[in-house]
Amino acid sequence: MLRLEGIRKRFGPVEVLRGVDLEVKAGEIHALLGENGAGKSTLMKILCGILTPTAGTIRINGEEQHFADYDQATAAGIGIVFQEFSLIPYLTPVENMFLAREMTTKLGFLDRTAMRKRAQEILAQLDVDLPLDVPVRRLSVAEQQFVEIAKALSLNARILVLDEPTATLTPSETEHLFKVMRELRKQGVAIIFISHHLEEIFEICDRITVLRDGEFVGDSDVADIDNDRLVEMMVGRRIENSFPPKPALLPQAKILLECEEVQLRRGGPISSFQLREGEILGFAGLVGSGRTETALAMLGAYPAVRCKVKVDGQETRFREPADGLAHGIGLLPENRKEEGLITSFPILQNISINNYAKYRKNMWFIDMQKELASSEAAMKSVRVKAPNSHTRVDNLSGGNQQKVVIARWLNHSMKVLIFDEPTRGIDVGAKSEIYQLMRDFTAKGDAIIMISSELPEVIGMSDRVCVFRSGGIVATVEGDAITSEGIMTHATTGKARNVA
Amino acid sequence: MSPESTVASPSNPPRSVGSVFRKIFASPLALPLIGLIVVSVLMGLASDNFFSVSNLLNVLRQVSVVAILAVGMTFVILTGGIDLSVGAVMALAGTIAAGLMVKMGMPAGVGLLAGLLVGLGLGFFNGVLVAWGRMPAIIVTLATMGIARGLGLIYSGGYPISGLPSWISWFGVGRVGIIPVPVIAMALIYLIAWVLLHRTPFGRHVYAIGGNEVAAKLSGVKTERVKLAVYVISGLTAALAALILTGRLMSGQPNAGVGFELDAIAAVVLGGTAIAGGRGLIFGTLIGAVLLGILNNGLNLMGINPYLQDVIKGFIILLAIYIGREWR
Amino acid sequence: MSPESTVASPSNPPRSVGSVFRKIFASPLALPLIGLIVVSVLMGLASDNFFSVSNLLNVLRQVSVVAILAVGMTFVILTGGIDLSVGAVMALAGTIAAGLMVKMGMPAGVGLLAGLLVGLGLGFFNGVLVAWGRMPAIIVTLATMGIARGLGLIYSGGYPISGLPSWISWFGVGRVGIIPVPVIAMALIYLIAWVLLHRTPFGRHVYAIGGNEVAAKLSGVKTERVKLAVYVISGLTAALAALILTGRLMSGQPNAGVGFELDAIAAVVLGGTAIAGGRGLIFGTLIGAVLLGILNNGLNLMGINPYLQDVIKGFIILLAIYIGREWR
Amino acid sequence: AQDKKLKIGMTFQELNNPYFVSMQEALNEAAKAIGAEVIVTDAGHDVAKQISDVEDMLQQGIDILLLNPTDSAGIESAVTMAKEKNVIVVAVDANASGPVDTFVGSKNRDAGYQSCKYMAEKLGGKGEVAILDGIPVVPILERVEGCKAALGENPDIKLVTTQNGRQDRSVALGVVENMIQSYPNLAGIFSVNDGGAMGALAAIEGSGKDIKLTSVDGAPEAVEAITKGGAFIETTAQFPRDQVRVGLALALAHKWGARVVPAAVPIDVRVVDSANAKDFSW
Ligand SMILES: Nc1ncnc2c1ncn2[C@@H]1O[C@H](COP(=O)(O)OP(=O)(O)OP(=O)(O)O)[C@@H](O)[C@H]1O
Ligand SMILES: Nc1ncnc2c1ncn2[C@@H]1O[C@H](COP(=O)(O)OP(=O)(O)OP(=O)(O)O)[C@@H](O)[C@H]1O
Ligand SMILES: [Mg+2]
Ligand SMILES: [Mg+2]
Repeated sequence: MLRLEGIRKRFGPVEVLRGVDLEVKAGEIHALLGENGAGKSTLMKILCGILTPTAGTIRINGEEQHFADYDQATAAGIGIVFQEFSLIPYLTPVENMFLAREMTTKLGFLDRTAMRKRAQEILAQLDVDLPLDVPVRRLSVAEQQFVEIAKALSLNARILVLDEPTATLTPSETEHLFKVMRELRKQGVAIIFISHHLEEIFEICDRITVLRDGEFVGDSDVADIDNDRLVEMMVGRRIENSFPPKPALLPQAKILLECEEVQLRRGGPISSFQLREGEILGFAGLVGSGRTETALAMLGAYPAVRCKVKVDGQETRFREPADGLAHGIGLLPENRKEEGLITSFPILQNISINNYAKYRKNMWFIDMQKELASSEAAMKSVRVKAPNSHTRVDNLSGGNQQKVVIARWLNHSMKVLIFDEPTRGIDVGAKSEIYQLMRDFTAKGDAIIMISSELPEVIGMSDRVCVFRSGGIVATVEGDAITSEGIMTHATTGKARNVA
Repeated sequence: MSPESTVASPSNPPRSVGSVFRKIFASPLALPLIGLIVVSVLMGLASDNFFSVSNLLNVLRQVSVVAILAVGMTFVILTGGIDLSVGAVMALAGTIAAGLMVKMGMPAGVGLLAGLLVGLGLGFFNGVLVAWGRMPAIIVTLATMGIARGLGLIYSGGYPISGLPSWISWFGVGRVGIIPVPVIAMALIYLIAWVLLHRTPFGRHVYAIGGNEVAAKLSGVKTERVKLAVYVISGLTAALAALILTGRLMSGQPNAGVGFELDAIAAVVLGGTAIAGGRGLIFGTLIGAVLLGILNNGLNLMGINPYLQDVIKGFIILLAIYIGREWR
Repeated sequence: MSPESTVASPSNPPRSVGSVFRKIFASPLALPLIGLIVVSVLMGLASDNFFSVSNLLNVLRQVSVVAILAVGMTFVILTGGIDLSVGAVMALAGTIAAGLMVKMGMPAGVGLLAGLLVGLGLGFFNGVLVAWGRMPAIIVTLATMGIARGLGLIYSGGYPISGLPSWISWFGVGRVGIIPVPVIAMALIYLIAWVLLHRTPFGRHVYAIGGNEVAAKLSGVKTERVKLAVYVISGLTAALAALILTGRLMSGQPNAGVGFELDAIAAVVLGGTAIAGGRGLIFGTLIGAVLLGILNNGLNLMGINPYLQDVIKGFIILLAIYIGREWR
Repeated sequence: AQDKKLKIGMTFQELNNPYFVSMQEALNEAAKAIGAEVIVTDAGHDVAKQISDVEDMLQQGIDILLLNPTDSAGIESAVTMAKEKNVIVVAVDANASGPVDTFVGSKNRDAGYQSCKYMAEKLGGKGEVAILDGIPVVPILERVEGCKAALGENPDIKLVTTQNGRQDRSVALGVVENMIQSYPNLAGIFSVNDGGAMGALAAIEGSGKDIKLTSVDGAPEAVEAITKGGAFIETTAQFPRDQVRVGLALALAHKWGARVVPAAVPIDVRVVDSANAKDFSW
């Protein structure tokens, strides 16, 4: 149905795609795989007419196509859900879904009832229940993700591209998405699916194509390949057990950070937890269970009703993240583009932005040599794929952007790091390196709070896990009790709350 | 913008009397409206004449010119742009229209048409440079402001152009029943603007561009065309304002409307529209313009020292924005 | 902002003559500089007097006031804000300083100090409202503009305040060697600003806030304080500009500097700073200010009709921005 | 500047006001008659720009500077600079501080006085009146002073308010509309210039009230309105063309070496009302 042949793309001096082929059949779910920066998103943008290839051809049903813009691609039956959200924050889901293809009455006015009806149909088809009258910025990330998908489907796309849709979803939501994808496959839609979660590939995909450094490495039926082989194709080497071993927890470990009485909303649950030196404390729960808000509230970046924090036994009040920084507590936000990166800065300054105490010279000035050396070391330690440290971050692939923000914090001498979805969008190879770096960090006696929606990651990395439900911690599990059943039970018992 | 501002909202509000009230209060119009009411009451207490029908109509008539300029400005600001040229474009349109009628002896219709074309033309010029030229709106329209003022002075030789046919004054001082014509014109223009913004795809696209231009473009919005259109609309409303101003002054004034762009911007922002674009309501702008007009009128009525008026006006604007800032 | 405009930056530039040239050309300063050179050459061709040393120093001296205002404006715009009050703050600072010396007979030092405090105070006022009050900068500083003008007029009763000690004129018309004092002051202020922006953490934070305020805040930048600081800096440079202006005018002028805020903004944007913040260079602003000064001076030297000057200036600004727009 | 053609520079406080435009016209005619070159600049009410304009003219090597200062005190350094270059400086319409050779200007206090005296007479010496003020520069402030003096001679006339119309027709219109709302018994308005008066006239006509309006300048539009009859009853005319002619003549006298040129030449003003408006023009 769809054939891409010999696609090449260069940005200035850098060639990021070097002759990639891709063939997708109708009614097939085709995985596109590769490390961060391999060129997956770029290839998809070319398919959708957003970028023009330097060379190569696109054929749909045998016919060669040249898309000048996204409009022409959608006319040819292509729909895409971008890696970075492309919703208008202040418009409602319905308005977003029909943006630029509004239904109108004969007089040219908006036909709002018709659009609403059609939106409800599509959402019903997806089996998703969303509030339709609030601006999308008030929806949870998962809800926004489904709006994106519904928007792509509203085009009656025959070829649907999903660029890392599951990166922001919890397992149950992912499951839900898969149900939808299977349904679409039945209807003969060709789906190109990008994900760094390999188990998902085996669960849902029919075929795979692997890219490495902008080159076509190979393709295969999923049935003919196993996990190790897949990783080898992507990374070019074998990756052993991806989670580093958990060290034994010292019973007499000092308490670095203690949170007593966090209440997010008036009348909401009150939670408390302790963070001990040398440990990784996982925050698990469904999307919207309040993990991110609790973390932000501790740092004074979210107006909680109540929030009592003790650092090293001393009661402390953080009014803003800068106060946390002063006490050695740093936050890796969950949304790198909006909350993490200074997009106008090169990599170098993104890493050094909050660390000038370390590069001070003559009291007030920046020691630029030290800044460069130290930041480049940090950049290397997380393996950011970029020409050099002066590269602008908005030219990086999604995963590499995430690594830059991680490097910022690892380069700091922090006592406590709060990592919110640290491996979102990170490829398998780099993931295990980041896990290792996290363990190296805690090995020095420092501690990490890891908020994650990936259950295997929570289980594999956490020494203890706080499980959140509807705005507060409902249970803290430890040691052998950290199992997926255990966590999921705590996260969902009582009023089961499924966003999607 | 800040992390705190992203608080969960009530989804699917339950219907009850309290909630209807809450819903009114939750409308972005609520705070500008409260500001308007508070200021009006203060003015009414301070000056007996304030609440007379004749004075309220007087305020509305005075407000009409800036309020009409502010319609175009609202469109522009909703897309995340700004138009500093509106005052100068208005002056040029009025001058050319008057000049054609008086100096060149053309029929009045030709003059009025030429005035409209001047507005459209300069709006088009701004729009092309901002949309396709990708130049910052603030500087493009600043340059246009200088150009339009210069052209007006060249055309008129620095003299105001008077001697217009007397029926032109109908646009400025005429009445239908007791309602002044400028007030009717203003109401009509606001209605049309509301329909455009909330009942047509074009309006959606205006909001979308202000919300996230890249995303809007990716979704297939013809962002350049929409941006062009908002500047053209702004030029058009400037020309319509010129018509009313010409009727009020009965002459073409190349130096009229100095600083009106700032008043129009203030009206838009007081009305709750985010200066970064994407959010705001056209009737908020009307409220903002009336609020400014009431301030001018009330302080005048009280006979406050004119120097002190500027100071008081500044503080009241700050207060109004402070109260309403949650919506921004 | 568009996807295409994000071109890769040169990776590890190889050292060669061509590449050095390319590197100069790739600097964001290149285009404003080219604009400056082109306009200068044009002016030189059109007027014999243009390239004399005395005229060039003359231009720099004329430019100094706006150029100094534009320093503070650059800081503010880099954070994504704007300061419309600079002209009015300058006027008020000069008026108060002169008033204290002349009307109240205070020592000159007290007067000058009071002028600086006025600038700092109003900058602080703006900064607090923008940073902690979370109010839009454009409207806060617009209100401050009205307040400052009103206060100046109230204080002076509308009359300019003259009768200053004659040595004050040194700040405006004095020379060190052949270099006018205002030019030296301007150079010093630009140097300090450059050091602040590019050699201190504070400068990095200014750029970071303009680039992504939320991210800067979450990573531990005290965004409120930094924002406060840039408005205070803007108030301070306005007060310094007032000192030079007072020296030039030998009087406190409550009406001085009307519209200077727009000139300062034009200088900043002509110099290549993005109006949305996050990108720009302080020396670009200097180039922008000089470019504006050369336009005024050259058009005067050519004896162009003053009305036409506005028009020509508008078009040249547009041209300069158009050429330089890639950097925005 | 090889040929010894006389260069005359004139800097105006503003050039979008018929008053100054007619000065400029008179200057051009006169200069043509004597074969001199003219350079004109427009300060737009900005002293700093006016100083720059003068500096630029000095770069061009002018011989005579006709200075219409937007602010008397502020322009001093420009005067000094011009004198350092041996340029003859004649202030026109408003005086300037510093070593000005000669000042030629209207009797502004007189103008205000006569306008308000005329109004007081027409009001029969009683009633509420208002002043429509303008940009605070010396000539304007003097007119207000003169007006207040004339009004003060009439104990039954009450000055109820002074508001600022910024000498701008559109601003004045709104301000006067508000005045009329707040002082329903208003019987007279004095505007500091004809620009503001035209706005006031529109407001008065719009209100349909019987309010008498006087002003200063003698601008063509104002004269026309007075001829027509109606609310606008008087403007105390100045003679902008004559100011320039006299100023240029005195400058030339200096140039030719005259030593006893008067330091100040006050130019008379004249009451223009419906009786003599037909025959008056600048
Ligand atoms: N506009 C651009 N200019 C320069 N380089 C770019 C640009 N866009 C992408 N690149 C580069 O192209 C390469 C491929 O990026 P792409 O986003 O396609 O990666 P990806 O495979 O989607 O990675 P990820 O898994 O991290 O999302 C990266 O090295 C990136 O830095
Ligand atoms: N921008 C926002 N505006 C309003 N409400 C929001 C916003 N983002 C999230 N919420 C709501 O706040 C609640 C908690 O969200 P939060 O992001 O803290 O959850 P979380 O447990 O961290 O989930 P995750 O990080 O997986 O999205 C949810 O009900 C969610 O719908
Ligand atoms: Mg990608
Ligand atoms: Mg979260």
